[in-house]
Amino acid sequence: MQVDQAPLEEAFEATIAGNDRIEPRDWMPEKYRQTLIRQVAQHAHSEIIGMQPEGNWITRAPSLRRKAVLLAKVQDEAGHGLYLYSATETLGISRDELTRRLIEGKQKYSSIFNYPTLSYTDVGTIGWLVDGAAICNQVPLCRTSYGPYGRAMIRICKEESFHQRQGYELLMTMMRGTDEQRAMVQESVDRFWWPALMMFGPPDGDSPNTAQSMAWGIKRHTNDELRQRFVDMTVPQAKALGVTLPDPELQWNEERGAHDFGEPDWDEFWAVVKGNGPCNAQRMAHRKAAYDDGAWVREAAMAFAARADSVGRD
Amino acid sequence: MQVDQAPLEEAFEATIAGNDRIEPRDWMPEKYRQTLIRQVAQHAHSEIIGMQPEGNWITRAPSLRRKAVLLAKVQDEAGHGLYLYSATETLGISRDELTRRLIEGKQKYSSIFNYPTLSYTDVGTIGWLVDGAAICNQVPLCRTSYGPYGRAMIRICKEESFHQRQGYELLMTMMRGTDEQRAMVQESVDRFWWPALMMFGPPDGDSPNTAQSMAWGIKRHTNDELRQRFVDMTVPQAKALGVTLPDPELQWNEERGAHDFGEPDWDEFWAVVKGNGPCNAQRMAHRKAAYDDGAWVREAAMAFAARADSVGRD
Amino acid sequence: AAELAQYCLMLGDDALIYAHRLSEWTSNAPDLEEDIAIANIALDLVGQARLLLARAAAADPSLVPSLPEGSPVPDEDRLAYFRDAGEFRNVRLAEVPNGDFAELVTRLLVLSTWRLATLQRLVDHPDAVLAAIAAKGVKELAYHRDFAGRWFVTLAGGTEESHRRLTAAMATVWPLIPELETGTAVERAVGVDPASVAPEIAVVLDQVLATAGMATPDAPALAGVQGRTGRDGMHSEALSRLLAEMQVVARAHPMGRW
Amino acid sequence: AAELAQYCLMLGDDALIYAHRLSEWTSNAPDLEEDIAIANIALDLVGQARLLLARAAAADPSLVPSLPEGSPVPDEDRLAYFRDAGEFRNVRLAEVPNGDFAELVTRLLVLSTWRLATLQRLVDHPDAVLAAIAAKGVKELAYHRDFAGRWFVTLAGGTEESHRRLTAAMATVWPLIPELETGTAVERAVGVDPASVAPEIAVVLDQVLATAGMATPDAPALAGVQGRTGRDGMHSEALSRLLAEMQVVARAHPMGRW
Repeated sequence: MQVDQAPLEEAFEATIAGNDRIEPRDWMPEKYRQTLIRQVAQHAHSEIIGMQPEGNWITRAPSLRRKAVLLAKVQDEAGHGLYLYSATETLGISRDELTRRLIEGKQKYSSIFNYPTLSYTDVGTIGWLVDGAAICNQVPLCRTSYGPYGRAMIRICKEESFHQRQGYELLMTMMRGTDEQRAMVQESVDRFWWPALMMFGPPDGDSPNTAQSMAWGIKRHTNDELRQRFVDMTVPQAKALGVTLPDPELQWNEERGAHDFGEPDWDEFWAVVKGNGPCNAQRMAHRKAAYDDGAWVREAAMAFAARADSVGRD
Repeated sequence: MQVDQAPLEEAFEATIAGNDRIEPRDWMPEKYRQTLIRQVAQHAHSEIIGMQPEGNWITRAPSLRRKAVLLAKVQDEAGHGLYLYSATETLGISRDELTRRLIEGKQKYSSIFNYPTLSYTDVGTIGWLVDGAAICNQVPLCRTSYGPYGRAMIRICKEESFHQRQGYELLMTMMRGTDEQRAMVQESVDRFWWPALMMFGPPDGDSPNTAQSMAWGIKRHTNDELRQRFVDMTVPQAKALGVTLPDPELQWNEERGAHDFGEPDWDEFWAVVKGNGPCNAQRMAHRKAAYDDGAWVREAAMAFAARADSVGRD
Repeated sequence: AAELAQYCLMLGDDALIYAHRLSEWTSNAPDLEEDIAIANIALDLVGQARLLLARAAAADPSLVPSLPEGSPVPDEDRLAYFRDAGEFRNVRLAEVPNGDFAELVTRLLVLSTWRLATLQRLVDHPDAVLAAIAAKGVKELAYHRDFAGRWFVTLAGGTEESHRRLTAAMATVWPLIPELETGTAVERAVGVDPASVAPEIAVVLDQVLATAGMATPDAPALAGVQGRTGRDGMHSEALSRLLAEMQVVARAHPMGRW
Repeated sequence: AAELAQYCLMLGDDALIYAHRLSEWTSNAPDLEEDIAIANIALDLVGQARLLLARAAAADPSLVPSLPEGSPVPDEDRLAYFRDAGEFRNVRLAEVPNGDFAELVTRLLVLSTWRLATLQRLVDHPDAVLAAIAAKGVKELAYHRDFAGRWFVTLAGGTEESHRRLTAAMATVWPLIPELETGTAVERAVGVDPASVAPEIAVVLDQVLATAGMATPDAPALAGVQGRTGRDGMHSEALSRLLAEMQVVARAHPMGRW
């Protein structure tokens, strides 16, 4: 029996047009739901996989203060993963199913986490550039059309910008340290600059989903708009820090009132997206091992809860 | 049907009395066989477990030369284990069965390997004191009454005395280094001196098996005789090295023409023998993990050999 | 003051070294909730370690390793990063390598029960700084113990597999308990005599074990070397490996700012 | 001379770093015979590393890290113990963490086939020292390859489990092969162009795989970072951890004698 969807669709479109939120109980087009599941899950997976590159340095943090800061940050990422999985669950899919899709390679996570962290400095650079880019991407998402996602983003953005300041502050402190430390900062920035620019996705011309996502209010700006915003925000920060950004084409364009900059290596981008980056296999193997190793614990907890439940009902 | 054992026993006793070798095909009393299995297996197990405390420092050896020396030494220990398991197999028991007895705690290994190695220096100290004590114990065993055991001991003793010189040379080199290195040598000697003395076993009065083993020519000297020999040999070496042995009672006794020395802590000795030393559980868990992890490889090799064999017979 | 410094070092090193083991769980826990909880516990312990090491340094500056003239490395980090294994004063239970989640739960149950009982008695310590650290720590430890206790009961009553693993974990942890209860002259002189908290720990553990339906393992103490254990600077082989990792970046930059 | 030094560093670092991974197997191999064989291979590679690092130091003393005045640490050890990860020139296949015995066999097969082919061509190198090192190494490598090849065939034709594990091992090792074959300007200028040995390696591996009845994995190359890989000093996350362990004692004693 076919229900007449026309009024439902009309209500949905009106909500979107009014910049109001769609809530879990509201009717929504199936493609909107699927697009959201894909996007929010990918965001959640990114938080979880993103724990690895920085987590790599927790046990080697060079001061107790930095160890505490880093532990707290990686913990926050787990927390973000948790909110985002919860938001995804409101779309009718379980966290366990989402984790399986991640592990089986059916859903993706942000490619930036497929680059290795090669020195402690990378913790600072990730905070500054990667969290910085993430914020540019995410601030507009606080106004995204799906309620639970937008509310999760508000909380996440607040914490991310705290992380970004901490990362920048680490680099700033190191720049006031030894020559060796300054060289480490520059080396790290050289490695992460281009991957950070790639975080905004392919050029608008190669981003087929952007238009629909913008129409639905899931996305608020194009990839290139956000990338430009990030560059303009970051250049003065780099200057204050005293590092060079590794792009000879980077310069202020008076006319545009914005920076011109070079083209990222899109072949590298697509290779990493397709699974062939330096750490894709390692990150997935790590996640899968943790998931598999934890299976007996999750089973024990379920068995225990089931028993307690049946006792409670007696 | 009872075979008349009298002539066999007579021949066995005559061989022992003549200081000749008993060979695998010769008749031997069952208790002699069992005593030998116990002793040779224990010796083999000691070589294998003994790979762990020194192996602990291979990846951290502070010079490439020392790394090569240590790798070669630990490899030699595996080789010794191999000869000794082969010697034990001539008594009618398989290496696999012996390994199982070790892992199940039914056969022992030298208690010295239940002490931890806490600095690279311990590699030198083990060479000097532990291999030194082992040599004192083992040189007489080259003349032991069971042929395969005696012959294995000849080869092993030659290599052990090479190891002992290498260990001593490492300590000597460190003593010519920094103050910190000299302190490390002293600290290590302080830790290993008493356990080395315990390697000769309990005082003769508490060693019930000694008499029978000596009668059978399996053992050639009592525990206390060997311990005295070791102390007399080691004191001048310690002096040449420039370290103090941690025993206030240690002094030359003109009358006896030998050193007097203090009593080891026999309570500690028995606790370690019973399995409660600082590393017993760790050593056994390591051995068991390696054995279990390797099971699929051994099975694959057997399956492959069986298949090759059946093809050969076709 | 020298004894107070030594005592703060003992409590600080317990926290620092066990926090390291806990932090190795990051991104490896059975589920996100546990990952977050374990990181939280590690974070609390790093916080306690910082305060305790700073107090130790203030009470006895001669303890603090010296670095090249002009090094900006603060005292807490000098103590954490520039001492060798033999200078650490933590109990061995804090340093032994991680096992599975059952081992985590069991070790955390024992260590947090012991530390909570100790800190509760230190709340009135004549040294106001130590007393304040203890007061803050008590709240944290109560949560750690609660987390461990709940999981202990869950694993005991979960599946056959979880019960088997918990039993195995107890067999590895229990031999290290006597070391916690033995105590040193320093602890008896300026801190809490571990022997005096042993009965309370026994009561708590008995209670948890009874709720979980687990039997107390009949395990002899893990021996030290010539009677010396962690508090005396005599550790397991694991500590020097742990420190090689923990200290590598800091030691490469004795003049570094972080 | 600077290029020759760089080249010796590449070959020396491959040997040094892979010897470290092999040495981690000590007391952990499936049986005594393999334990002995693996230690033997590690020993050969440590020997090669010593000669190659010494040659690198002699050819370009500016490569050798400086230590405090009067340090007795020899050049080979300064290069091994006092460089940071980014200064190592080994391929990443030498450094990635150990897996199971199938991974050992597969990695050793690939690395020894490649190194043997390379050293065979260096036997006539104009630098007499390098030529002599190569001549000695060729005999050693032939044994390494033989050991790996025999086990490869055995595991392939052993049990279902060993076949499954070997397949998995190949999936992790194969993506690192293209890096071996790419080569750098230095290799092309003063050594053996890896591209020129690639066909020979392919033939040998094809032969072993055919004998074993294993299919060549269809795996894309493991990417570097901005096109840079091990030879350029761009490594995996594993190398800095490996070095933290390998270098810890030596670095604690820059004036030490061993």
